[in-house]
Amino acid sequence: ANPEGGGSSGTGSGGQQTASAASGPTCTIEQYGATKVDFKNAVVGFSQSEAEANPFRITETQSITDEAQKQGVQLLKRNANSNLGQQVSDIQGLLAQGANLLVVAPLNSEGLQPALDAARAKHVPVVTIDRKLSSATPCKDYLTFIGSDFVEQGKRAAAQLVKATGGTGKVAILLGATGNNVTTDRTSGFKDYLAAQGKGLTVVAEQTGEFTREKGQSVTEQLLQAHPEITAVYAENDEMALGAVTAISGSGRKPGKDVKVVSVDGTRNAVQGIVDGTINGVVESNPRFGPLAMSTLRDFLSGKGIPNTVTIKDKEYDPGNAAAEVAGAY
Amino acid sequence: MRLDRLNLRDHGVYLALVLLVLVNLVITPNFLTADNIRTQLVQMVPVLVVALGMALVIGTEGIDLSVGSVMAIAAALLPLYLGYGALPAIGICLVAGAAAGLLSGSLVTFAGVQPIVATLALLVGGRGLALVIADGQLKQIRNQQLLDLGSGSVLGVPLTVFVAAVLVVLVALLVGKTTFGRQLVAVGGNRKAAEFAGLPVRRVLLVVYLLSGLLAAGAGVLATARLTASDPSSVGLLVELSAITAVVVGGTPLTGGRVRVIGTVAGALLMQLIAATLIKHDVPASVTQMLEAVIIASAVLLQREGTGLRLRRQEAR
Amino acid sequence: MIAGIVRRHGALAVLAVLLVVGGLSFSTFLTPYNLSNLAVQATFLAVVALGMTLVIVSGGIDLSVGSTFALAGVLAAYGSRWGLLVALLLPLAVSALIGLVQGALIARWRMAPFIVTLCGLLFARGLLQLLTKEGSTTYLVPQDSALRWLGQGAVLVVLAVLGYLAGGVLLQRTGFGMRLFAVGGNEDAASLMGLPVARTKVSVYVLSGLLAGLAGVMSTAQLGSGVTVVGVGLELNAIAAVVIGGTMLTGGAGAVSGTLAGVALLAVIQELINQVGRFNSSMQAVVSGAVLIVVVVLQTLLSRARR
Amino acid sequence: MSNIVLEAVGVDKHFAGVHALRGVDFTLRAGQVHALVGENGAGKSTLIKVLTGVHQPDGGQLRLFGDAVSFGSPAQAQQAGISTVYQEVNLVPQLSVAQNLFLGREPRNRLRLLDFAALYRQAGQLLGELGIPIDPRRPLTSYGLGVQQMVAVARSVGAEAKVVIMDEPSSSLEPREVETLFEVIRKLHERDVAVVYVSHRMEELYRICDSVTVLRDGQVVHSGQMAEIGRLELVATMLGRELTNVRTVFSGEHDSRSGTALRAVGLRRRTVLDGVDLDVAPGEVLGLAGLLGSGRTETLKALVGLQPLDSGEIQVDSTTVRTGSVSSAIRAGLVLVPEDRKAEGIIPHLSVRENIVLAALPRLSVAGIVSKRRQRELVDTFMRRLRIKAASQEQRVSELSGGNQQKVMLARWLAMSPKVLLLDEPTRGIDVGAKAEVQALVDELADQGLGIVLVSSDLEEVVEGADRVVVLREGASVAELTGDQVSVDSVLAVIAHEA
Ligand SMILES: Nc1ncnc2c1ncn2[C@@H]1O[C@H](COP(=O)(O)OP(=O)(O)OP(=O)(O)O)[C@@H](O)[C@H]1O
Ligand SMILES: Nc1ncnc2c1ncn2[C@@H]1O[C@H](COP(=O)(O)OP(=O)(O)OP(=O)(O)O)[C@@H](O)[C@H]1O
Ligand SMILES: [Mg+2]
Ligand SMILES: [Mg+2]
Repeated sequence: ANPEGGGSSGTGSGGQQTASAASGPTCTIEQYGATKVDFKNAVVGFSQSEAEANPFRITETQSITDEAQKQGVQLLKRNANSNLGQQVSDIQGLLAQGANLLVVAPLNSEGLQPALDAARAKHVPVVTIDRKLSSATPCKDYLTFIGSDFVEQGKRAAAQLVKATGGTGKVAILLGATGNNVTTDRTSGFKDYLAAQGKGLTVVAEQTGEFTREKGQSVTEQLLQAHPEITAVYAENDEMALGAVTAISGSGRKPGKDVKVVSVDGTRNAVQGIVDGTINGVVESNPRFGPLAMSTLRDFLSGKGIPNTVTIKDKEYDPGNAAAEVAGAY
Repeated sequence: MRLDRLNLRDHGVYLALVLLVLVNLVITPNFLTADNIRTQLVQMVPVLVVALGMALVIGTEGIDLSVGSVMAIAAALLPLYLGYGALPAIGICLVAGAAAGLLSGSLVTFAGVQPIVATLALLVGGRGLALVIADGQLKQIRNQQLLDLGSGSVLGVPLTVFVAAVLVVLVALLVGKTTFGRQLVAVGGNRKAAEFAGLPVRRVLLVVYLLSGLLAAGAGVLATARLTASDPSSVGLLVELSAITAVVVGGTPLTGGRVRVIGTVAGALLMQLIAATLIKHDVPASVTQMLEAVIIASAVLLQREGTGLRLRRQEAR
Repeated sequence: MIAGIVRRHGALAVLAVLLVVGGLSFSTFLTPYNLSNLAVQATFLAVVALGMTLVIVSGGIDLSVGSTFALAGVLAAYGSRWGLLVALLLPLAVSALIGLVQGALIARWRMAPFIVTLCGLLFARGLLQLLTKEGSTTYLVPQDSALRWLGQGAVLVVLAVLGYLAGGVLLQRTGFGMRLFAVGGNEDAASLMGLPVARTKVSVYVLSGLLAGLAGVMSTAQLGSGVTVVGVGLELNAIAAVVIGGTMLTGGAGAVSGTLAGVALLAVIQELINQVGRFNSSMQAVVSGAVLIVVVVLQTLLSRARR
Repeated sequence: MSNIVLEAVGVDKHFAGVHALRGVDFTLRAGQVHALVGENGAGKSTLIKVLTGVHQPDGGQLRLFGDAVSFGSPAQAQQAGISTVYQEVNLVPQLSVAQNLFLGREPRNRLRLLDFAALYRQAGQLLGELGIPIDPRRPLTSYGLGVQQMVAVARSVGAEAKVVIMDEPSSSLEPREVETLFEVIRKLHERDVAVVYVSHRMEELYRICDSVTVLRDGQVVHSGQMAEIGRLELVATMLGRELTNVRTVFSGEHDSRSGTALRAVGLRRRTVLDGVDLDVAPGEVLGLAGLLGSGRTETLKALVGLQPLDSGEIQVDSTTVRTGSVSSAIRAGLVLVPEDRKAEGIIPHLSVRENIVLAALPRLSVAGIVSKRRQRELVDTFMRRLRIKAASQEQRVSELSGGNQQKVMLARWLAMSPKVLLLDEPTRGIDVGAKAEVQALVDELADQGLGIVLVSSDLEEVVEGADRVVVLREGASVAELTGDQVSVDSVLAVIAHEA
C-alpha cells in the first residue's frame, strides 16, 4: 500500500490542497528544455503506482481525472499495480501513446530512472506527486515534486501523542509496509520528535501492520498481551489505527482513554473515530493532487518558474476540530 | 492408530508444536492465559478454514491458489446483502464461493487446465472482481448478528473458533468415513487407476474444488465479521501460501493420495504460534521471515519420506 | 515431439492474433518505439521464466525466483561500488547458493519443491530486508559504473536472446537436457537407469537461481539502483508464462521457445489492456484473469486436439 | 568351470515388518544363464535390487570378480558393468524410444552436443538386430506394454555389460517376442556375459537356463544345475509343498449355458479398432488371441467404456450398455482387470484393504458413509480366497510383491460380483502356484455362470483356459476357433497367416 490504505466512505469533496510558500530555486521551461505545447491541446499522461483499492489512491486518481476534465485536457491513465517494472513500462507506454506532459505517482523513491530518461529524450516534463524521488534531480530528471513531508507527518503525530498522553507512557508503533519510504519517514519523524521532546514516552514494540486494518488488529492483539503496560499506539496510517481500536476494545480496554491512538491519513472513518473518542489525533495526508498538479503544468508551459519542491500543507485533526471537519475528510 | 504407524512422518508437526509451546512457556510472558489462547485460536480461524479445503484439493494432487481472492469476493458481497439479514447474506457469499470453486473445478476437469494455472487466473481476476463489486471501498459492518459472530462467544469459546471446530469435524468425517473421501484419496493416489476402477473422477474433482471455494468464502465471512469491516483489498492476501504450508506441514503430501485433517489443524496452529511468538518478541520483519522459512523447512524435514525409491505418482494423462 | 511443436505453436498463434488485432485497433501499438519498450521490459521475466522452464521440465517448481531476483538486484547495486566484477559475482554467487541449498534439500533430502522454494522465497526476502535495514536503504549504482552500460535496452535484449539460445541448446541438444526430461518424466526410472538424478536436480535449481539472479542484476543495471520492492509475485508470472508456452507442470515435456512466446503473450496482453485504457485497476485485474483463462484453455485444448 | 563374476554372501534385507532376504548366498559365473525362481514375494526382486544398488543390504557382502563392492545407487552398479531390466517397466514414457534406449550414453557430435541422426540410426540398428519393428522416433507411450518391455531389454543389451539381470522380462511377451528375447540371451551367452533370468514360466526356464537358484521366504532353498532338477520337483521346491498338491493347468471345458452374457458388435475406433465382434455365453471362457498391438487391450478397454467408440454396440444380458462410460459398464456388471497394474491398477499409497474395496465402496456404504466392519469382512474373505500374502489388511499395497498386487486387482473386481469379467494378462507376473489358483478361480467363476474374456500373451494359457478363441488382427476380429480347433498350433497358424 501507499502512501497508504485509508478509511471507507467515498471521496469527500472538501479539503483542496494548498502549497506552503515556496522558496529556493525554480525551474523554467527553458531551463528544463521541454517542448512547448499549448496546455489546452496537451495530452497528459498519468502513471498511478498502486491499485485504486484504498481511499487515498481512489481520491488521488479521481482528483486528477476530474481536474483534467475541468481543464479540458486529454488524459491517459495507467496503473502499475505495485509493480515497479510495470511502472517503467507504463510511463514509456504513455510516451508511446503521445503524452506530452506527465504526472507520475512513483511506486518507489528509486528505480524510475529509465522512464525519466525516456521522457527527457522526448522533452516531456514530469511532475511527480505524493512520493519524492530521492536521488533524481529536479529540473533535470523531473520537473518538480508535489506532496507532503512524511517526516513532518511523523513529527506532528508524535506531538499529538505527547499532548494526548501528557508525555509519559509505553508506545507501540504499527509500521507501514516494509521497504516503503513512507514507512521509513513516518517512523523516523516520530522517533526524532520523541527523542527531542517526548522522553517520557518509550517505544516498547514496533511491528508492521502492512497498512491494513486486519494486520493492525491482529498485531495489536498480540502486542497488548505481551506488553499489558502499553498505553499508546502510533499507527502509520488510519486503517491500522482502526484495527488497533477494535483490538483494544476486544482486550477490555477503552481505546482513546486507556490506550491513546494517533495516526496519519485523515480518512473520514478515522476522523469520525476522534469524534467518537476512540482515536486521539490524526495528521492529514492530502491526496487531492489534481488542481495543484494541473496548475503547476500550466504555469510551467506559460513560462513561469516552478519551485523544485511544492510541499503541501496537511491539516491536523484533533478532538477540538474533528466534529467540524469530518465532513470534509476523504 | 496402529502402533507400527506411529512414526515421525506422521507426527513431526505435533513434535514441532510441542517444542514451540515449551519454548514459549519459558520466554513469553502471559503465554498460558485464557486470553492469549483465545487470541491465537481466533486469529488462526480464517487460515484454518481455508486450509481444510486446500487439504482436500491437495489430496487430489491439485492446488488452489484462488482461495484468497474468493475470500475477498465473499467479503465484498457480504455488506451488499446484509439488508436481507445476516443469514441470507452469508448464504449468498457461500454460493458465490461455491460458484468460484466450480469454475476452477471445471477448468481443471473439463478443459484439462493444470490446477495451478487455472486457479492462478482466478487469483488475479477474483480480487479484481471483489474490488469492482465493492467499488474499491472498505465498508464498515453494522449488522449486529454478524458482529456477534465475530466477537461473541459461548462458554468462553469464541463463536468463530466454534464454527471452525465444527468444520474440522465435518471435513475429518468426510475424508475418513465417507465414500467420497476414499474416492478422493484414490483419485489423488493414481488418477488413471481410479478411472479404471470406475470412480467418478470428474465429479470428485469438481466437488473438491467446489468445497474449497465454499470454505474459502466461509473464511471470508468469518474474517469480515471479526474485522467488523469488509475489506476486499486486503482480506485473504497471501492466505493461499499460509494454507498450503499448514496443509503440507501437517503431513499431507503435495503429490496427493493422502489427507491429514488433524495434521492440518496442527499445521495451522504451528504457523499461528510462530507468527505470534515473533511478534510478541518484537522481532523485525526481516528476521521474522527468515526464521519462518527455517522453522517451516525443519518441520517438513521431520516428516519427509524415508530414503530409497519413492513410488511416484503416475503421469496424469 | 509433434505434440511439443503444436503446444509451442499454441501460444504463438494466440500471440500473432493479438498482435494483428492490437495493430489494427491502436495506431500507437505496433510502433517500433512501443515494441522495443515492451521487449526491453519483458527481458527480466523472460530470463526468470527460462530457469523456471528447466525446473518445471525436471518435474519441480521454483517459487523463490521473485525474491532471489530482488535480492540479487540489491546485491548488485551494493557491490557496484567495488567495480563491475563484484557487482556481477556477488549477486550471482548468492543466487547460485540459494539454488544449491534448495536443490540439495529437494534432491538429497527429498523434500517437496513447492515447500522448499516457498521457504526460499521467505528467506531471500527476509535477507534482502535485513541488508537494507528493513527496506529503508536503497543502494545506488555509481554514475560511472560499467554496470549501467549493461542496463541499456539493446544489451538487455541481446542477453535474453543469448540466454534462450543457450537454454534451447541445453534442453534439446545435450545429455543434461535429456536427463532433465527423464527425471521429470519418470524419476524412479531415471534413477534405475543409472542417471545421476540428484545431481541433475541440484543443477537445475542452481541454474534457476542463477538466472533469477542474472535477471535481478540486469534490472538493477537498468534502474540504476537496487530497488527493494521489486519481484513480488514474479514467480507466478513466470509459471504462467511457462505453462502458456506449453510446458506441462507434471514434468518431462516442454520447450524454451514456448516459454518465450508465453512471456511475449503476457506482455502484449498487459499492453493491450493498457492501450484500451478504459479500465480502472480492479477491472484490469478482472480482464487479465479472464484473458488468462481463455488463453490457457485455448492452449490446452489446442495441444490436446492435435495430439 | 568358468570364473565367478558376481557373488552375494549371506545377504540380509529387512523392510518394515518383513524379513525379505535371510542370509542369501548367490553365485553367478561368466557365460552362465542363471534362473532365479520362487513364489511371489519370495524375494527375487529384492535380491536383484540389492545386487544393483537400489537397496542397501542390512547384512552380508557383495563381491564383483572377487572384490568386495557396495553399490550406493543403480548408477554405480551400471558403471561396474551390471545392467538390469527391472520387473515393472521402468522407462520414461514421454521420451522417444531411441532416447530411452540411449539415455545416459547418447551419441555426441564434435561439439559434445547430441547427435540425433546418429541416435536414431543406432537405435534403428539395435531394434533391427532384435527384430523389434518399431519407429525409434515415436514416444514410448504410443506403444503397448509388451513393446515397452522389449525396449527395456534392448536398452540393457545395448550397454557394454558383464552381467545382465532380467526380472520377468517375458511376462507380457508373445511367443514370437520371447523367441527374440532368447536369441538375445544366446548372444550374450556367447559373449561370455552372465545372465540372471527371472520368470514364472517353467518351459522358458528349461529352454535357456543352465543353472538355477530357488528362493523361498527370503531364503535359498536350492541351488544347482538346471539339468539336475525336474520340472515338478522345481515347482515343489519353490512352493515347499508336496508334488501331488500342485496343479498347473486349467480344467479345460466348462459347461456354458444358453444365452449371451456379453455381445459386442462392430466396435470401431479411429486408428485402433476396425470392427470387433464378440459374444460370450454365461459360463463360457472366451480367449482373445493376436499379435502384440493387434488390439486386444484396446478391445477390452472399449468394452468397459475406457475408450470412447466411433461406432459399435455392446450388450450385457441383452441390455445395451452406453459406450464410453465406465460407470454404466460397471453397473451392467462388466468389469476389467487391466494389464498394467502399476499405472492403471493399484493406488500405491493406499492399503490392501482400500485397494480391494475401491470399486465396491458405494455398495458398502449407507448414505455415503462407509462401514469399516463390512469392508474388513469383505477384504478378509477375498484375501483368504485368493491367498493374498500381506502383513495385514492395512499394509500399503505398493509394498506387496508383484504377484500379490495382481491378486489384489482380481479381488477388487470379484468383490463387485460381476456378470462378465474381462481379464487382460491376469497371470502376468504370477508364480506357478498362484497361477494355478487364478486359473482354478477362473474355472470356478465360469462354473458359477460368469462370462469371461481372457487375454494372455501366454498362448498355452489361452488355449487351455478358453472354450473358444477369437483372433484379432489390426483391430478387427478375423477368425474364430472352436472345439478341437482350439490348440496352440492352429491358433498360431491363424495368427501367422497375417505375416
Ligand atoms: N519397499 C518395500 N517395503 C516393504 N516391503 C517390501 C518392499 N519391497 C518388497 N517388500 C516385501 O519383500 C518381500 C519380497 O518381495 P519381492 O518383490 O522381492 O518378491 P518377488 O520374489 O520379486 O515376488 P514376485 O514374483 O511377485 O515379483 C515381499 O513380502 C514384499 O512384500
Ligand atoms: N509393431 C508393433 N508391436 C506392438 N505394438 C504396436 C506395434 N506397432 C504399433 N503398436 C501399438 O501398440 C498398441 C498396443 O495395442 P493393444 O495394447 O491394444 O494391443 P494388444 O494386442 O493388447 O497388445 P499388447 O500385448 O501390447 O497389449 C497399439 O495401439 C498399436 O498402435
Ligand atoms: Mg518380483
Ligand atoms: Mg495387451
